[in-house]
Amino acid sequence: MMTSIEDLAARIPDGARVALAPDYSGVSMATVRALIARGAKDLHLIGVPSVGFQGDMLIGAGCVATLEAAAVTLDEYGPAPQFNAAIKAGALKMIDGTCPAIHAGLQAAEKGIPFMPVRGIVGSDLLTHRDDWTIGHDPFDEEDGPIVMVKAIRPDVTLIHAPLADCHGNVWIGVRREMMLMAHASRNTLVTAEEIYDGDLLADERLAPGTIPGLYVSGVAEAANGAWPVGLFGRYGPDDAHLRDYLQRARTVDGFASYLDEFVHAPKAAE
Amino acid sequence: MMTSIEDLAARIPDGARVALAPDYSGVSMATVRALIARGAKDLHLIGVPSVGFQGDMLIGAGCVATLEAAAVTLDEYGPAPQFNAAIKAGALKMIDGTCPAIHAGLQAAEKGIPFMPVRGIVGSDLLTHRDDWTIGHDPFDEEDGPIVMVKAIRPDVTLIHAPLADCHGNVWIGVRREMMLMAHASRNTLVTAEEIYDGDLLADERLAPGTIPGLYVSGVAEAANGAWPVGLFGRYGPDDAHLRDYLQRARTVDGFASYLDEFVHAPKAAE
Amino acid sequence: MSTDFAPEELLIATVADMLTGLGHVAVGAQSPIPGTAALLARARSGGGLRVSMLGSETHSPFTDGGRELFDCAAQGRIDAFFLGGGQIDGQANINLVGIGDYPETKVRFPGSFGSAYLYFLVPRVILFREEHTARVLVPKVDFVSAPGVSEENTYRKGGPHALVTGRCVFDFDDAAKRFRLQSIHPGHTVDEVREHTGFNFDMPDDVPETPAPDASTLALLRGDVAEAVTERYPAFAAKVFGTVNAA
Amino acid sequence: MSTDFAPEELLIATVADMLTGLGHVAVGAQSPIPGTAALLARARSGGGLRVSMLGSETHSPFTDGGRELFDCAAQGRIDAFFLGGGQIDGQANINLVGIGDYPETKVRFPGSFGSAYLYFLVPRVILFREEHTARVLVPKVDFVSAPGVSEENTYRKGGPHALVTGRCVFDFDDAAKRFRLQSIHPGHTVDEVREHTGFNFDMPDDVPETPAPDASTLALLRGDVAEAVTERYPAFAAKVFGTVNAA
Repeated sequence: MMTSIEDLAARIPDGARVALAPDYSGVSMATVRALIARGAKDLHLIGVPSVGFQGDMLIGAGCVATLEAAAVTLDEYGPAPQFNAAIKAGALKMIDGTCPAIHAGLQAAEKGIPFMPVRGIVGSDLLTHRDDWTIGHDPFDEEDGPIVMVKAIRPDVTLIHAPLADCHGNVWIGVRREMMLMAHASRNTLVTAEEIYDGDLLADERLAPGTIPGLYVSGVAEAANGAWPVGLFGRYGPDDAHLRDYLQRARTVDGFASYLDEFVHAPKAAE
Repeated sequence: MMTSIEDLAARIPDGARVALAPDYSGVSMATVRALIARGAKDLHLIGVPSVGFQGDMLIGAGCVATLEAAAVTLDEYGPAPQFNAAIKAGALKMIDGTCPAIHAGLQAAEKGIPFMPVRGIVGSDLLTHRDDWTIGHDPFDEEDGPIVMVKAIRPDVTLIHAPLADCHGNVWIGVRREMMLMAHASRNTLVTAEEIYDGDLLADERLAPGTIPGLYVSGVAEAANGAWPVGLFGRYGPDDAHLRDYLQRARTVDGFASYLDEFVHAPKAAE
Repeated sequence: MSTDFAPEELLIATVADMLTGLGHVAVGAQSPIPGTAALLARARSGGGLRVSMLGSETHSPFTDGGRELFDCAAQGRIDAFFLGGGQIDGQANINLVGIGDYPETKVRFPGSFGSAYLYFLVPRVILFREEHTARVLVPKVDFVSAPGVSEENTYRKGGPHALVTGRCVFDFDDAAKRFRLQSIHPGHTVDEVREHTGFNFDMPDDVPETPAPDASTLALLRGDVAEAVTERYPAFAAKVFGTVNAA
Repeated sequence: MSTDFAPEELLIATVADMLTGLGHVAVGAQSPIPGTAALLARARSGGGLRVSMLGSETHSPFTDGGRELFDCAAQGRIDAFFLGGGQIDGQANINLVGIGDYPETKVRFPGSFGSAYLYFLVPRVILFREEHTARVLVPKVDFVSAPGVSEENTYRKGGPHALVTGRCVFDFDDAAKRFRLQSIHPGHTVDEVREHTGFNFDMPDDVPETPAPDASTLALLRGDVAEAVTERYPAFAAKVFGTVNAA
């Protein structure tokens, strides 16, 4: 169960469908850097429901073929530069969704059902571009209008960062339960944790309710500050100066390359 | 928000669809006694997914018109005597279900969708007797076989007992999250709590993940030992001698009446 | 008198008035003015209004992960929400995806978020976009993230209530399926609104001025509300109210 | 030799053998023998087998409420489960609802629980019913809580693997859709099994005896496993192993 960050990155194969949490949840930037360092290719990222810096970096580094999300957002830092550049260059297949449909697709996978009805969406142009969404009807009320059905979303891997994990693979995520859903819906879940908890998270009645059982988890690596430069809920905020520097550099090809050199390749080479 | 057990019972009107937790979860026996004392009638109980002693007592006391559940079980104590007597007498409409279909129906209500697909069930005689279950198909795979669709289950009231609640209506249920689903799916949630927590349960990062937000809760009453004679997870076990006495008495009409006199009507009259 | 308050304070007070009497208002990420308006409405409600701010660690009441806001809306437990748009058109369609012929967008926006859903399920959706230009308020959006109106047999419990911009307030007329100019902010004119609005809209003969916040509203706003908003939007609170986050 | 172990110990060892090599076994409520068998299989697996016991506060790995077991099974994460039945018939249909013409049942059982679902989704479902009588093992159940076999186009990832009773072990033959007598417990006979079984079944010419648990199995069972089972089933553990719950 316990392994290294590099091993986690090695266990996300090229072409894998990888579920990622948004920046306000648990973001394993440590593993994202290791994925870039190993030259991951053709990933299909699934933002649950959006992606932030990790998406922008992976896209810029050429690791991503497809991105499925309700949004790509760096929140107050403004538009995502490498995402926008890739869209402009036609270098990225974007599957635009909406938050509740992504949650519903994952819940369908969680329940092992092929699809799930979702409210709203009818009349949105999103629907026209999705062959994994369709219009159906309530079988109990013929009079009822159209209802959208979304196909189950079953990621190969969920990659997240959490405040605590134990050696049994139990992972404490507190109230950030989109990560619970992701773990249930995915074949494998790989986790970096701020701290390794000495004991069994499921044995503490106050920790267990916020814990993903080890049953769903296939690898855990310790990574203090593993969400940096993004923040981790309840632990630390984003590194504002670093992110502004990233934003500045990521506007150009050379600037982005210099960022990767400094923060991805150089630390790796120095090991 | 804070009120009395009698007021909770008064806020469950005759004919209400009431969701109840199983005996290993959070059972508000204190309110069940108050419901019997106030002479509640025509209740439609929904076991999530089964009911135990509270169901047997309410049925025996004549409070129940309809019971929807995957099972009625007193676990190791044996068959539920008043339930069995009511079935034999044709005095109870029983809607037989299966655990995951009850959860799915509540999840449909939680999501505001009219129905939810559920695996399995095809070929079970349960299906023949349910007009709120039907067979459908996966719209994304015409080749796929039949799949059962269950109609949303939206209870009027969820009635539960929990270890902790605060004055904002936040209710700590730990890992017993069927009660979270019940609260989300129901119009109102009424709660007795072992203890009133002095503070805000949502403000503690270790308590919040196991907490039903006050948003869903319409009334809380303090009830120390409120699950008695049934147990409460993590707090106390069942009162074995008392339950065996109940089982003995509940085999006969007179015995059951003497039980109610002693434990429901007499304490009420003594107030 | 119109110099006694900041433009943001007018917008906050205007939006807050639209929340009077409601039970639960949710506010999305990156919404300092709607968020502050919700907190102001809460302060005036005497405990009657619940405010859920996404991305806030102290104002979020949710414990079921990212899906809970959406489930909660579908349960009918959220009375008002705010949406914006890179483009908004005269039928209240909103575009959060991009300009140009999708998927080959010339300008890409972040994405639709939950708009395609919440617009249908929250009874009172207030469109808020401070930038009031013909670039934003267009005759027809290039991509409908979420439609302003739906056919009659569509399950739709909510939709556009009003559009608040830096220049004016539009009401949305459900029957006519058009915006109607309700008031113009102090210092702005009908002609200016017309010039910077790409879609046609209705208007009364005499368009009133958006009411200025009164003294007690401003006092509340600059006191308790400013303090409450500082946790979530420190930069905004510092700029508008001069507050400093003690945390 | 057959007097060296209790009848329950034979059943436990027999069921445990059916769990060899699996990754995750779940055990429902009120299942002391299957539960003990799962704990024995876990003890022998060298950490390879995970056991989830419903209603146990120390052996349950679930944190998503009552639905998680079912979701987990549908995800393909549970390899074996146990079902019983007030009636079980020769096509492995099980009846947990009642005897008679439903809904006017003459004898009412507790209800179907999750059987109508788990029987389809868990690859190896072991039917366990200690009472082996013609009252239980019937030609055709009065009510099908969960069918033993399904039509070909049915989504079915699992089904009956074996039926273990107090007298014998039946395998289920998927192709023939019938039970086949696999072994008879020491002290019992084929004629006796035939007499007390209401349905027809196949059998080899020579029916072997159910293997007795060996010394190392009994040692493990009476040691660590007995201790582990005492938390969940104190009365059962005390009766079979003479253990006392220290808690």
